[in-house]
Amino acid sequence: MAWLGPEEWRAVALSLQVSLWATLLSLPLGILTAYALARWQFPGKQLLNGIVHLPLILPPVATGYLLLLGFGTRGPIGGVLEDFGIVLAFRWTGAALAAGVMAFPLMVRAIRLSIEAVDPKLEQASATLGASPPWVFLTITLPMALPGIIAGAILAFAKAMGEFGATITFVSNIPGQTRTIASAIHAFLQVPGGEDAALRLVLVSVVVAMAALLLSELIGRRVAARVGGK
Amino acid sequence: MAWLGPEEWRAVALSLQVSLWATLLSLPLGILTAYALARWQFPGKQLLNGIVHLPLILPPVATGYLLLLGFGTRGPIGGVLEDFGIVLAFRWTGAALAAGVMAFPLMVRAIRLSIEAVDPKLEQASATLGASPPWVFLTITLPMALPGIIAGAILAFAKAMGEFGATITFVSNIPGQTRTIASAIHAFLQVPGGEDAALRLVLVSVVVAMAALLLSELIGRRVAARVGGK
Amino acid sequence: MLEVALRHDFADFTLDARFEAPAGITILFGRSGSGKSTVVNIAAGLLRPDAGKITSGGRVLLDTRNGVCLPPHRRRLGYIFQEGRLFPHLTVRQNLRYGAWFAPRGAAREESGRVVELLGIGHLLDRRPGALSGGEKQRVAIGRALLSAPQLILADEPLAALDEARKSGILPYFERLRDEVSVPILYVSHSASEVARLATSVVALEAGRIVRQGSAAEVLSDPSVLPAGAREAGAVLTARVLRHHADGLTELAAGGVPLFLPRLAQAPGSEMRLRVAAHDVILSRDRPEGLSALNILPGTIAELRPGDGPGAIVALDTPAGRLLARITRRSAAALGLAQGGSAHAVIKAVSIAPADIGAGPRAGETRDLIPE
Amino acid sequence: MLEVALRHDFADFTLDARFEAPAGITILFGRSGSGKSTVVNIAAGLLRPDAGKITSGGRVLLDTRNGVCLPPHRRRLGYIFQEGRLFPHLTVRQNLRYGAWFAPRGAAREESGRVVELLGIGHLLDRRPGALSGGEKQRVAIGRALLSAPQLILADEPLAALDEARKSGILPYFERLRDEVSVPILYVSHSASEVARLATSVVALEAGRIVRQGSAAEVLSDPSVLPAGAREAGAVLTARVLRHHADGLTELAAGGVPLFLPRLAQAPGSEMRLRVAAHDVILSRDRPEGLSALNILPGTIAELRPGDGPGAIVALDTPAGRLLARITRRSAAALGLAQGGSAHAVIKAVSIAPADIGAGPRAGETRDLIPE
Amino acid sequence: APLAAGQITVFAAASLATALEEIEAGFEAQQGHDLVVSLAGSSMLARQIEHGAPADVFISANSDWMDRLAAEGLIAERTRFDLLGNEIVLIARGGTARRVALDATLDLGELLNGGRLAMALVDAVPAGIYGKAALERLGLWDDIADRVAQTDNVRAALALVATGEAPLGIVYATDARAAPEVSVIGRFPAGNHPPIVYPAAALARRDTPETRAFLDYLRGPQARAAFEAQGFTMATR
Ligand SMILES: Nc1ncnc2c1ncn2[C@@H]1O[C@H](COP(=O)(O)OP(=O)(O)OP(=O)(O)O)[C@@H](O)[C@H]1O
Ligand SMILES: Nc1ncnc2c1ncn2[C@@H]1O[C@H](COP(=O)(O)OP(=O)(O)OP(=O)(O)O)[C@@H](O)[C@H]1O
Ligand code: MOO
Ligand SMILES: [Mg+2]
Ligand SMILES: [Mg+2]
Repeated sequence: MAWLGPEEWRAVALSLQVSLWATLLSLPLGILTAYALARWQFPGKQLLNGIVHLPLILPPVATGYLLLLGFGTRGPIGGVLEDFGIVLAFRWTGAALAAGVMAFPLMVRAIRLSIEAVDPKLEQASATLGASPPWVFLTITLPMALPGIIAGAILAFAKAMGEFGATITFVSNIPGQTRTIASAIHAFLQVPGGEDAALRLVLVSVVVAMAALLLSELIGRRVAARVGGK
Repeated sequence: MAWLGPEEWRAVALSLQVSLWATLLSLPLGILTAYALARWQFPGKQLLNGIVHLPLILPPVATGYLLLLGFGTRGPIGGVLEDFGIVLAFRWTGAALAAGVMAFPLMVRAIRLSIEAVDPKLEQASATLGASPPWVFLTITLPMALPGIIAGAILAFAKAMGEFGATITFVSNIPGQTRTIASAIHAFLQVPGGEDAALRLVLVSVVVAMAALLLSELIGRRVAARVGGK
Repeated sequence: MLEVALRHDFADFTLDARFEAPAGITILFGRSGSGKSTVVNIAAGLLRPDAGKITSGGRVLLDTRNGVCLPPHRRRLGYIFQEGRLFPHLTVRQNLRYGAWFAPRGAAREESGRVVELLGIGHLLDRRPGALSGGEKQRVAIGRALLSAPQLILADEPLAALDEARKSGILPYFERLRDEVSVPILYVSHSASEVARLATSVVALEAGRIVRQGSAAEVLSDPSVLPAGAREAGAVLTARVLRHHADGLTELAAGGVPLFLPRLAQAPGSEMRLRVAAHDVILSRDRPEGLSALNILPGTIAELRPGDGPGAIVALDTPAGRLLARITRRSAAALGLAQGGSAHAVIKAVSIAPADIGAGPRAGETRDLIPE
Repeated sequence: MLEVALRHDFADFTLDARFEAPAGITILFGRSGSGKSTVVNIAAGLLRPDAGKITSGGRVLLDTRNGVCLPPHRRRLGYIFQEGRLFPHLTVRQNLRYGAWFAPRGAAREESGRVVELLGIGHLLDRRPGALSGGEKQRVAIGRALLSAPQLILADEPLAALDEARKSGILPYFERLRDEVSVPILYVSHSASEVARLATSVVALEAGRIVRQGSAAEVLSDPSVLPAGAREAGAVLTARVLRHHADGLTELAAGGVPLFLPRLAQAPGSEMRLRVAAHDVILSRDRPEGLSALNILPGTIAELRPGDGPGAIVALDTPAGRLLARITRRSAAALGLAQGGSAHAVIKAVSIAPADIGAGPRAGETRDLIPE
Repeated sequence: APLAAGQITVFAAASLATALEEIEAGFEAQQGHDLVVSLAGSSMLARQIEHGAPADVFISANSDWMDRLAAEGLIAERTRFDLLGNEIVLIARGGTARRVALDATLDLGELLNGGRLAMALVDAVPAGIYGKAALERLGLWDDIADRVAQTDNVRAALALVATGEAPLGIVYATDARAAPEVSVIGRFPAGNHPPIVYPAAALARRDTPETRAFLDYLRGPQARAAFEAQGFTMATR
């Protein structure tokens, strides 16, 4: 595709990288959170549910600002992480964090529903066969909830591809480092005559996200058929 | 709460108004779309699914820009609407449209899942008792899917409360007309020293959205109990 | 009157059936997979057959040749499903009213108070289906179907999901339906007891084809068309309650002969149907003496049909009607039984299962209204 | 050996039970709601009782006084559920292996080939549960429980969801289990047939309390503890297959007396259990002649117990064992039956239901291995 | 964490995008350093710098944010200078619009004819702040205060006029040149509002030869050509 310049290609590649990592890294936490919300009763459950939904509710810029306060080099968490050599602020890793946080509620909702649909009687059966709770989870709950987990992950990926407000606020818009497709679109829209380039990038992100959605429908259907028997 | 000035209060009231209308007006279309995706087979189904998800995928500013092109006074749709006396540009109605569009994918996903969970056998039973398809839908499918519909609507409401990018692009930021909480937060964050005011508004939107979420869990549980029997 | 003629192909199953169902209960009888539900679902409009024609009381519901296929909601049905399929979000009362809502204005309809009373569900009206037992659910489902002012009632194994006790609680309601409701009822079953007690006429299906059609007595006496073979063979007798004795027995008159059964609920004068399973009948050459069995009926051997196992089916014409006895061929030989010879049937009072005793008009006869 | 002592209160139900289950099958028997599932779920660790102690082969599974309550996965169970509960995302093979995976290294375990063969599921190994029939599912569920190297097998109405044909296909597997597997099996049922065929010992529950405990023959002969009352009363005889006759009958020896039944599958020499339902037995003062019934056993009346209806239960000691007959009181009076008197029991060859005939060691005796 | 030697990261106000693109190419060719330009609103950039963003040079669209960073000691004061000046103008859609005199006699309300005046956020974004100040000075603000549609940034205000949603807008002269659909119908006299300046400075911890070289380059003739091509004026010190 000759119509994308090298800068744009870098943005596309970076977006894919950021979204992929955001999705993969948040998946375990997403599954754990969804499981806790679906199956456990504990004080503060509603609070956890609310916090998970926060990024959906807050203006993305506010979320980005909160991330900057917490995970920036001077933030309490960012400082600790930096001692371990993990720098998030103004790196693509930070873009992944921002995208992951913004996509988290969508992921958790989808996974929670699919976990709630797993029959607890099968989990009991597994326990009577000698499986301890973690094994019950790994061998029964997780595989049975797979269609929803995949759907949730791909939805999160699509959302991460489009995330902009929190990302630019938290990690700025540094070409090759944190300039994702969405940031690039935004930048192009600021420049006189940048509309064409912006449109091209919009197309790219639509195509990628649509492909992801289609894939999720397909995988979901196939896995559901397997889990449902046959 | 003396710590909010009259300007802020107006933003809060406007946000509630915009989100409420956005949710209520998009609900019928959301239910219809969810029903079509859940129960019908038609060519272009995947395309529809993709289009519904677009606002989730595109940077909000891009969505806002597309809305401006389509629904602005000069846009093809906006022009027609204006002939009917419906003006969206620079009005709170336009803010509601933007918020509704942005929240639409979340609403449709939740409702689709709950419609898919309604047993088609009950719908068949209803048909054998003389109910034509629209009546089957109204008397069986809709009430049985109610918990999911409520959850979807409240999620959409929460999302609408936080929407900013598309709103400001489409209807700009006119105090009292289109200046929602999210726009106000954004404006405060642009001025040195505006952090405190921004934080207060963040708190307000968190409280409202959390209350909505809690409500949705409660209603959902109560309705589910009713639908599930007892 | 329901007239059905159908042809339909599934991947490895072909249905090809033509039958008529008069007013009363027509039982579709056959083993699992014989196509019973397929017929009912086509009649309901839930499945469109490759070819066929269905008319109900003269109304054409389906006529593939002329491209007619009414959707379910325009067929004026009352479909009673195996699993009830009550609407969980509505109360029992709302479930019952549901069909009436959609019935045409002027439709002749059952009076809801009468139906509620008939089914004994008056105390359940304000509950939701989730709070009903399996048997109660099914009774409500019957009421719901009745109250939709149907011109055709369909019931697909409405009792299959219930245990014996609940089954026997509901069978009487179907008996009343048969006797008091004037629309044809197409009823799927694979239970000989249900056939014996309920059927006005029976259509026996086997692998998609109709292998036998007739009265309950005719069909049940032919082991070759019974899903479970000879074990289910039996006779259907009709008898009238004479009196209740002090020692807990009820005396019935069957064609002039007395029959003793453990106490029945029905009042003297009531018409009853009894299924006497062939394996519960002992034959004796002479009238036996000193036996604990109370019912000994003399008769003439109408037929002696050897089975494929060690057994044989003997048809004995008694004053009470034709009885079937399943005995071993060895016994038949030892007793020197032969067609035309005479023998006595020995039936224990307690060996007729309660499930096999029902109220109702003569088996195989046309309906005649009996007020209760 | 499993030792159970429990106390548990639900809102309006109290369970208070103490019993022991030796090797072999101990059947928990009782009507719906009597607390059977509650006992099994407590044994499985799925429910924690208010108070109680359970030991299995000396291992303490539960001891509320000392605060011991092993979680299910540490109880070394094989639980066979009514609905199978196979894992739908795993193949049959993977389902079968599932429990073995978690069993302790050194655990004595069944050889999987043998179990697969025992249950006849070799051809299903690569399918998924969704593609199995109800009966096949249940056989796999049994195999899965067996292969988890359990020290206690629990089965909660494992056959209740199956129809008669499938039930009779699976009962023999449980008979084999009882005879070939050395761990105790706690089996919930409310079917007299299952009790008769399977039970090494029976625990009869009624409203949360144990009302009777003993061998199948003892429990089944007492209508007062039977869920369905007198209709289920019957005797359990043990007999040995003598020979198969050319006319399709099988001759068995029961305490020296011959018994004729329609052809059985078992080889001559096999030990059998028969349940003879009390309502299928006719009594005669003198030896009757000219009857089609093949089995006529002389005996002495051990007991004559009037029931609450028109019936009475007569216990007759015959050479084949104690038989029960349910007859009307009117007949008892007419025949002048009295304790100590003699009478003959008349049993038709075909009236013993196939479901009531099973392979197995003497009812109520301790297990003794019979190779097949 | 400092970036690789020879790399200079510039945080610049978004309105400089086009000019900086040209300057980046020229500077890299001349000096051999790698220039990385991160564009966003000045407020966001400033806040990020407060939180440790790896910027070497900051070019703000107004003095306020630079002042704030200076107060926090984050910039090398000695390197700070006012780089550019700009004008704010009144624009309308179409090329044939008549010019108006921007003075106290102007009836903006009539010009708007019921429509909206598009401006950047008047209390938050520099272009909006300047525009509001100018209108206040002219005594026009109170009349049209409730007719103003405020946008996130200047470009969005420009877009509103370009698409015809708003008949008039107030934007930078530089932006107005970029949109062929709009034309300038009035220029606000410079004395009417605080001077529009774009200050530039190196960050305190990055006061290095490389950043100084870049700041010098910004003042040089090639940069001047690029800025002026976009309509900026060079700030006179
Ligand atoms: N949708 C379908 N596609 C393919 N084959 C079907 C379909 N529905 C039914 N069949 C086949 O048609 C045959 C008849 O099925 P049907 O459900 O009518 O039997 P039935 O007599 O009602 O059995 P049961 O007593 O088990 O309910 C079966 O062999 C079944 O496999
Ligand atoms: N979780 C519970 N809460 C309250 N009551 C319960 C609970 N579980 C069971 N019960 C009550 O305990 C009693 C015994 O129930 P249980 O399931 O053990 O009976 P069962 O003998 O297994 O019956 P069935 O043959 O119907 O399975 C019933 O009255 C039931 O209502
Ligand atoms: O150049 Mo700005 O900071 O977007 O007005
Ligand atoms: Mg069927
Ligand atoms: Mg139970």
